[in-house]
Amino acid sequence: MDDSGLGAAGVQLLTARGERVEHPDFAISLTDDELRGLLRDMTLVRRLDAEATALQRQGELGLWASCLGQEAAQVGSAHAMAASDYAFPTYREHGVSWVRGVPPLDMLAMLRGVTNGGWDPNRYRCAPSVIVIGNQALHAVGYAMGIQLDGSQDAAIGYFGDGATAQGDVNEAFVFAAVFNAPVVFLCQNNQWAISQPTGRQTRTPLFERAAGFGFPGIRVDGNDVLAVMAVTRHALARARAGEGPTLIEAFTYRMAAHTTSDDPTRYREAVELEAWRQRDPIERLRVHLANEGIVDDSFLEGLQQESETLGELVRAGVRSMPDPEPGAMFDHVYAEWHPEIEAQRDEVDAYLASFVEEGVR
Amino acid sequence: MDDSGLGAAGVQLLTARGERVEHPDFAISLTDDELRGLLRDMTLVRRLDAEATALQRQGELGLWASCLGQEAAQVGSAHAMAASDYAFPTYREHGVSWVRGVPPLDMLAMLRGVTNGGWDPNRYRCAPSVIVIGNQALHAVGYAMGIQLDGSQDAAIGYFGDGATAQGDVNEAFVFAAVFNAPVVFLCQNNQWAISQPTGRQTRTPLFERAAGFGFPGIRVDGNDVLAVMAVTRHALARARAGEGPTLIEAFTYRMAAHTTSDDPTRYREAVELEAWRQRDPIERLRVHLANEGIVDDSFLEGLQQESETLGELVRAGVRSMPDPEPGAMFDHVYAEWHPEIEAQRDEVDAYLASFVEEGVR
Amino acid sequence: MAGIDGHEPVTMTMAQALNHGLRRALERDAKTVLFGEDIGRLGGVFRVTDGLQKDFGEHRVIDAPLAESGIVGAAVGLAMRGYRPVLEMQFDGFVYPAFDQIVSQVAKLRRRTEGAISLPITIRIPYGGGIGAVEHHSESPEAYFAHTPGLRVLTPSDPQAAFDTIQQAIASDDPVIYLEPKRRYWDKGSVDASADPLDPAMAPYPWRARTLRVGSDVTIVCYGPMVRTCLEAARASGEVSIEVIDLQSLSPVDYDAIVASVERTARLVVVHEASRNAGLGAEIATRISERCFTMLEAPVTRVTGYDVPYPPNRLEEFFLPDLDRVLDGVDRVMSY
Amino acid sequence: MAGIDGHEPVTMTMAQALNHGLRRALERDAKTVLFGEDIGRLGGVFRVTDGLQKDFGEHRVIDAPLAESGIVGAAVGLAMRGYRPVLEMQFDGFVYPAFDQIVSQVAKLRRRTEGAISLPITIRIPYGGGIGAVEHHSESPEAYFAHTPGLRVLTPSDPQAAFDTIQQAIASDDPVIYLEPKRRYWDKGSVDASADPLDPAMAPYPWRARTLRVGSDVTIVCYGPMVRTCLEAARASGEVSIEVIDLQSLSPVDYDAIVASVERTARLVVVHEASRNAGLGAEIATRISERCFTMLEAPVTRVTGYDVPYPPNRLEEFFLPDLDRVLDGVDRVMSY
Ligand SMILES: Cc1ncc(C[n+]2csc(CCOP(=O)(O)OP(=O)(O)O)c2C)c(N)n1
Ligand SMILES: Cc1ncc(C[n+]2csc(CCOP(=O)(O)OP(=O)(O)O)c2C)c(N)n1
Ligand SMILES: [Mg+2]
Ligand SMILES: [Mg+2]
Repeated sequence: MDDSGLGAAGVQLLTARGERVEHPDFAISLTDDELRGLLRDMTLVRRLDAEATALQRQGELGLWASCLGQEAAQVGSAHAMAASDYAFPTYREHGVSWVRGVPPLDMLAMLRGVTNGGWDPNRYRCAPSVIVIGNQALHAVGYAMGIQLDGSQDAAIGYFGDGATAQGDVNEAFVFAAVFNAPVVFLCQNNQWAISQPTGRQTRTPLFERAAGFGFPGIRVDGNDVLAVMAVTRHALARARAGEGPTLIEAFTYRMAAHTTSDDPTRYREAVELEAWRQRDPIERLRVHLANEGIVDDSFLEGLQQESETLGELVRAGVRSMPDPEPGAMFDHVYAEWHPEIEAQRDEVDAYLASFVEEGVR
Repeated sequence: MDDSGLGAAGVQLLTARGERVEHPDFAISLTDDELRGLLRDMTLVRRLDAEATALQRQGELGLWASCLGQEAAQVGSAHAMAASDYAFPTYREHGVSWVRGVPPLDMLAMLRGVTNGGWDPNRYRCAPSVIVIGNQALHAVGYAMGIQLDGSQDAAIGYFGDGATAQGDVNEAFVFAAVFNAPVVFLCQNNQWAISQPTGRQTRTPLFERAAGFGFPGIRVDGNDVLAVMAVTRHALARARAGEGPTLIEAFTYRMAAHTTSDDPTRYREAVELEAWRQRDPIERLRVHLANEGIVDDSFLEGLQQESETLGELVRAGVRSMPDPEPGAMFDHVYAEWHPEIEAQRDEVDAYLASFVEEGVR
Repeated sequence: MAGIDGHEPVTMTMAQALNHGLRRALERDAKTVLFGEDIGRLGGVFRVTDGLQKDFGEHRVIDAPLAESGIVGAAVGLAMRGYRPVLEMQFDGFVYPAFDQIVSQVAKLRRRTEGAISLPITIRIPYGGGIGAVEHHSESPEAYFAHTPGLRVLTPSDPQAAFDTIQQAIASDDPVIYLEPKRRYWDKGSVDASADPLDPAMAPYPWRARTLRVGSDVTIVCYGPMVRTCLEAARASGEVSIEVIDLQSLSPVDYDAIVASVERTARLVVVHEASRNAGLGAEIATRISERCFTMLEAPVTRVTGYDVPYPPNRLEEFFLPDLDRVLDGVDRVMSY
Repeated sequence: MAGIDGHEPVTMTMAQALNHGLRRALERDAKTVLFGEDIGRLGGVFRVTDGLQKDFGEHRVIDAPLAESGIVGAAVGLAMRGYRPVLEMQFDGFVYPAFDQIVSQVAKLRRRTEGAISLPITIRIPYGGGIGAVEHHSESPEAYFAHTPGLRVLTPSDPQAAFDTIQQAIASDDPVIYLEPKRRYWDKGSVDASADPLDPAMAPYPWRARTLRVGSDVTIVCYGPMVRTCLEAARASGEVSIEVIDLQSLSPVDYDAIVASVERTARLVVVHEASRNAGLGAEIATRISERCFTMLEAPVTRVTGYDVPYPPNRLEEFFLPDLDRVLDGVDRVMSY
């Protein structure tokens, strides 16, 4: 477990070298198909991420927040969810929205600048990504309170980062979740950085330890180990469904890329750190494991490679041809009901733009 | 210790029956004068509190938030402070401002409605009482960061209630204090109620346990035991001065009165609870102890009684004759520097009021 | 409170009218839940929710931990799960910890999801001064919310309006900041509960202003706590004939109603308790100056609180517009 | 950046000018500390604090945990201990978690303590749109702060103003919301550092508007990011002679400067990016309509953002006033 940087408390089922290990409290047994599915999802998410990064460089996207290195934490936790559970992601959880079934172009639309959302949250039971750090933790709790009021067996997962744990909202989410015993899982991806700040600027203790003081369990898991993340999240979701309340999961992982495409991490972190984490790559370790076990072979991997290419092409072509919304779209859906000012301003813009057409200027 | 309702973790040095007990980690040794001083301060604070409550009923004060029952927590912690330390109280810490030397009429001025403050904070090193729940916890931390930047040996105490622990600001204060290792003590008076809500609506665990997850010690103390509160606060302040960072103290006590004079606690709590806590009265137990030890005698107690009467009279007369500010005072001190709008509006009010004088109407 | 469900109008306070309105909303829709600090056994510090937890249960009338951002943030999640949360902020000065959730989430989530998610959240806030309270208990934050696209802002001025509009606010699929003029909580008025305030015929009602007094010389636009003051001023004014319009909806504002009045009076006074600078009065003055430019006989005059923090209560009578100050404003537009 | 301390003006971007201004403030007063997210090694996401931690140390330029209420609340305590905190909010949309501390404490503590405690806190906020950013990164929150008594609000429009006014803001014993027009960070201009912006002769400067272009037909009042746009529009306008006033101070506003101009032009257009409803433009229009009632040839016209959440960036060109929309506003007041 030493190679994970996790500390003794961290749950691991697959070492960085791809060896399957057992844990006294957390077991998982997956079919070969399920295991291949995890590898496939992580691989495709990584490809999507790379493609989006490239598209941003080409000026096709305004920004991209890469999830490189965090695929296991995201794909593993999302795979633990039932279809009727609800995810509350941040801007970085592409692996979560992918597993929830959000179409890749819908995931990119916000970064393309054609919408502030991108998909129908209720269809995929995946909320739009929240940018204001910490806000969504409370949404997840409120949603879970609703589940409870419904007497349903669903659960909610609120995602956030290590930096977010400093925010009032996240701590209030802990308070509310505990007091109402809400069926919610807090999935904190500790990717070691909040832009330029190491986790040590947000906390003096391992983050998972924060939970006990609020009255619910906290668990640290190797966030680069998809099996462990899935096992631990399943366990936490089962607790939620059983009426045992919230759990905080600290998925110990690493942000391999810059914070976003606007960021320059060479200003604040050392290349050697990145190198150490490259040795703990979440995808490679699963590939090695599955290859060793004979669960994947070259033809599967080639097929996956092919599928990645296809996804890349689809994303490239799709983003490039994504139409800009009409100017009037900014007035749509601001209110559900009639609003005279909105209508008047919409007319104002229409008339103003029409005046150019008449003059043949635009 | 059973009689305190404290639980095994609570520090106690004086039982509810006034028996002196020892604690393995916390000792205190006070001179007879100091002990009499504690009894005197608690007694006078209680009198001030009763007088203010009566004045409110007579319509002389707009409101009063009684500290009845919390005298030990307040007087004991404030007595642990050095003169150069700085206190950040809420609206209920009359015992703290009293010990800091704030003149009683200054303490009542805000409730009289003649000011939103009442005293010069820097003179007594006691901030104005903060009403927005939790705000002042961050002020205490920031002040402590300043102490640290100065390289001084001072410390700050941030006071708040059990209800306040649910607020984002208090939790952010924990984060900042831990990360900067600030010389601050968080003194939470768990008086069992936040208006009508029992502590269980704010937390599922004993509040002192909250601290560990943020990376600093939390201690529960019998908040009705002035010796224990003083010992524990001294210890925490010593840690702060020694560069060991923050401490959370949960002073386990009880709000004997209504939340404020506007409140009606019969709507939400049972008389029997109040009765149980009456048995744990903080003043009576110290009086019994000091009488048993021969540290106070009847003449001392009679003198104290006399002093209480004098204080009561002073407060009554002082409040009744407290002058209303001039209308123009609302424009004073809004800004430190010249502000044309404020000056214009001040002139507007002056002219408007003068017009009545001319017309002889007002 | 017999008769509230019958056809006889009943006299009650605004606090009672709100209580009845909330009760109706709870009865109407099982997804309506009340959430706030001390709203259960205590019935709220103003007793507006008195008895509702007892009658509807702890899962319909939910006491919250002491954290306003938490309350509003959790309400967003409840709304996403299909609930219709009605929140209580204990006082005006305590809504600010929730400002981020209100501005960044409540106001924007519907637009963000292109209508896929509605947020039928009502945020009740007792607001304004005049009750001799301590600091943070007398704020008038309406301009902050009116300036925030995506929110609606309502304020009732009498028991009937309170009974009707609280139900309309809750039924609205938009988030509504519902400002309750706290010093009018104890004012009594007749409440006719026989008409259904959700009747489509009444539906646009809460976004419409009400002309409460007809006059020919000056129009006064006011809302919430100032309505009674302005009506009293209008009655007290001997020579000048004053028309009084109660906005009810502060965002959007029913400008057609104001314009129609100013077309007759040619003079406008806007009255509010909130500070003047960048307050709602400025917007109203600007809009009417635009639409009635050639008609106005005098600049639109504002009678408002000053640009200082709300003063200690012994000074509040000088801060708050009262009958005399309203009439002084009327004098100014008449003698311009 | 040689020569910044000499007597030769130097050409630099606004971000660089702010960096130099902060540097001067750090040199001038050992009690000045910078506090914010990612302001140290990273130099802030806009590099405004670039190099300052290296040169002044980690105790003068302090990286904060990710919590804005914490940053502002701690700054209140630092100020009470005698420090002069200069805070950075990373983007406009992230100041709202600190709104409570700003409105309830920063704005009110001096008045509360009757002057015993001053809060010389400067809150720097990169604001406004036009950089193709994602949601919450293009907000214009100035009206919220202008409506809050106890705060001052400043915004520079070019590098020289940035260099001067950031120092004046920091030196002020009042809390200042210092709004940095982020899309102008990269605009270059000449900065003359030879005059001391704290010279008493310049002292009231930051609360004064600047007339940047003299004209006779219409006055345009603008500030921050819109100043360049309005100057371009004024230059592009063939027939109409346009006067351009840069407010600089949004609270208080230098109305004398506007009135003096409108007395000559009789026409006023106010331009801002922020949403229109209850925005700053309304206050300016109202005040000028009051003071210039008989002089105005046309109602004051506003050219502003719309009353919708800031749109996704592919639409921002339609939301933001540009040269054409400013000229359209000018046309409207000219042809009224
Ligand atoms: C309230 C708020 N403040 C600041 C920001 C700017 N910001 C965006 S991401 C980020 C760091 C977040 O760190 P973490 O929570 O660890 O998540 P990560 O980006 O590492 O996934 C910051 C400061 C924001 N989005 N919201
Ligand atoms: C932000 C905020 N929300 C609500 C209130 C109203 N309020 C005043 S005191 C109080 C209860 C506080 O409880 P606690 O923190 O336990 O302190 P106590 O009054 O018991 O001393 C509430 C809800 C407030 N002052 N501030
Ligand atoms: Mg992170
Ligand atoms: Mg309490």
